[in-house]
Amino acid sequence: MSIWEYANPKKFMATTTPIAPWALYGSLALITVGLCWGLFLTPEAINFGHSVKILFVHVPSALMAINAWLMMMVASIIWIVRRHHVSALAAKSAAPIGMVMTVIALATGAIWGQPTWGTWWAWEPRLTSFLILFLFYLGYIALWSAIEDNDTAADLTSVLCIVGSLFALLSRYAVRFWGNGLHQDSTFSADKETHIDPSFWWPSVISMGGFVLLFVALVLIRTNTQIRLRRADALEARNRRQS
Amino acid sequence: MIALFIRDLRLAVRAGGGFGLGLAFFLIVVVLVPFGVGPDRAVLEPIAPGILWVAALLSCLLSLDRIFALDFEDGSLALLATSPLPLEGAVLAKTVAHWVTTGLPLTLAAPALGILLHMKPEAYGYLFASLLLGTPALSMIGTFGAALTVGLRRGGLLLSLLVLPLYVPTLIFGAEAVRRGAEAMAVQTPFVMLAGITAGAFALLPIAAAAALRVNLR
Amino acid sequence: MIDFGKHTFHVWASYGVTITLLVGLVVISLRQSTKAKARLAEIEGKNG
Amino acid sequence: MLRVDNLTCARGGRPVLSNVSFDVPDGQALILRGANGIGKTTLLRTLAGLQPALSGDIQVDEEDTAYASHADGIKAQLTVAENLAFWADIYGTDVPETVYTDFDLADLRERFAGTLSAGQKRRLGLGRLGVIKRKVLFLDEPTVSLDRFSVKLFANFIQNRHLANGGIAVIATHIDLGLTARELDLEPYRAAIDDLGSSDEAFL
Repeated sequence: MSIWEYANPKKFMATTTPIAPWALYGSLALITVGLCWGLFLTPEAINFGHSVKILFVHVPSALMAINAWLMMMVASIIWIVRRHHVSALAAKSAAPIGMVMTVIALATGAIWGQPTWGTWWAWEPRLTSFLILFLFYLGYIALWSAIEDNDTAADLTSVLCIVGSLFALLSRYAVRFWGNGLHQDSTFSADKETHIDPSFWWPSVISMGGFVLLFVALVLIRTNTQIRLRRADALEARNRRQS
Repeated sequence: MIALFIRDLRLAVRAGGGFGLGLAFFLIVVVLVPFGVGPDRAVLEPIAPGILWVAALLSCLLSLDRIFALDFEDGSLALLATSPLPLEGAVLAKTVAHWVTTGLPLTLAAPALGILLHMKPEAYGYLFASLLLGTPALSMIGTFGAALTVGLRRGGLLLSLLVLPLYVPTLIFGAEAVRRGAEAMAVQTPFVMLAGITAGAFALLPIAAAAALRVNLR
Repeated sequence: MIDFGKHTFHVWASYGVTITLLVGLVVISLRQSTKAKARLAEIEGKNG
Repeated sequence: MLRVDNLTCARGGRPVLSNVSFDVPDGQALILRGANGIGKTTLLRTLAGLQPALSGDIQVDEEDTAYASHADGIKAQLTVAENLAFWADIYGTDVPETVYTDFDLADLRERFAGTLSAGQKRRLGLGRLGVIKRKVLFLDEPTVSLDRFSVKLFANFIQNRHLANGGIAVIATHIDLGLTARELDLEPYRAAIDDLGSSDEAFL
């Protein structure tokens, strides 16, 4: 049975509906364990003190914000090539999750940097590129809600997502180029390659796993919701025609 | 394609006030800034390139939704879609027409307005060059946004939301090129990137815009 | 409240923001899901 | 020759007409009849390539088709001559004098299209067909807002100028054009209520 079998909405819903709750509660458990472990059982970092604990939420949310958009881009390409409704609806469902992850990444990044920069917001290249990513998510979700016809909406949002991905990549480098241009090299950038010594390793892996699982679970739940709404609309339309 | 370009120019001149609309808005924005920021030279001079670029960007944004809306309503777009002229060609003609009526006048007027903002004398050449290179990209990206939102009610607001993030790279490299030029620093990178974005936009976006138009004409 | 040295506020603030946003997202998603299930069940019930 | 076999076309993701089949040899016209909303416009738009068919096949030389709907794409700020010249440039042809006589536009030549009456605008819209010289025409209610005399002009143009030179025309209209042409009633092709093929079907 090829993977495209799952493109059939009814089959997708049948197979994923039982899994979704497990994934959701599993992810919440993982996140709770990861964060508690990180909060209470890890020592102070050498020169950052306890603020290093913010990384346990900032790094996963930042990674998920970017991966959510990549997932939406892949789903958009699948929709344009193979016209599978599930992938279009999955992209539509993933957008709000990606946006929330971006907001979390922005907030925690700003809080993380506050002691170093002395202000709550600094136009630091990394944070600014998340701000731009947030605008991309906003535009994408707004386009979905502005179009009534489902297929047209799926097509146009897919085109926007693909073109947007190229410009998001471009913005990332433009912002890095522009950030240095300000001659104010931020002393510390919340860089994912920060060297994490062993005692921090486990909690961050667990919370990262939790975030990924949460994203998958929420995408499954929200996609099934979209499928149910589409099915309800289709049934209603048919009943109206038959009566 | 040339026929469509000439027709659009003629229509712009006769009906929509043509060159005036974008230019007037550009002037207003640039004149307003000192009232907001204060007339102090020390404040205005460093930010002059940025203001002129943001004002140019907003003026482009202003006239985007008229690119396809009129032709969509009176059926010309459907007739063009069924004509021998490929939609990609029509999109290109429309983009260049939009640039000539909006981007070009801005580029020519910007140095004059630089004086209002006490801009550094060295920056004028770079300002003109960066706008000349950058505004076509603004028109092309804007036309793509207009193709996405043609036919939608309240499309104008949505169009600005979609196009704004796409404008960021051009704005950054454009303004940066002028700023570095004014401080006699190396300007190759921003100019090369600016030209790269414009070239890339003209290569890729007509195809995406034509695809969006076909979807909206369905 | 457990003291995290001079960054106590920062740590709790970032965790607070994260948890409220995540919980909010989960709750909204679940509520939308149950609403959709109810609507679908009602329509499927109507025409057998 | 235009050949269509078991074409199914959709509107808003729903099939409206299914298994439509007909042939129109050169020099012939086909009049589409049917109640409003049956799908005449959808069929013509699908034939013209403006929207994809759900299934079925259309055999015609793409390069030689043209479409015209009641939204006739006339620019109010251009004169009649400029409007026609524009379409001539797009199609790579020139504006023959016969267009002005066929559609009684001679005295309106320099008038701005915005100042024309609905009937005159309609004649200008149809004048475009004379300019673009395309073999296969898909016309959606071309005679709307035309008076009796102008309808005669249009029928005359189609009969003597278009069909006589081996052209093909598929026309959706409610009135009798006085053309010697086959009529096709679309009622039997109306799509069944839950006909398959629509985008909703994947969810039912």
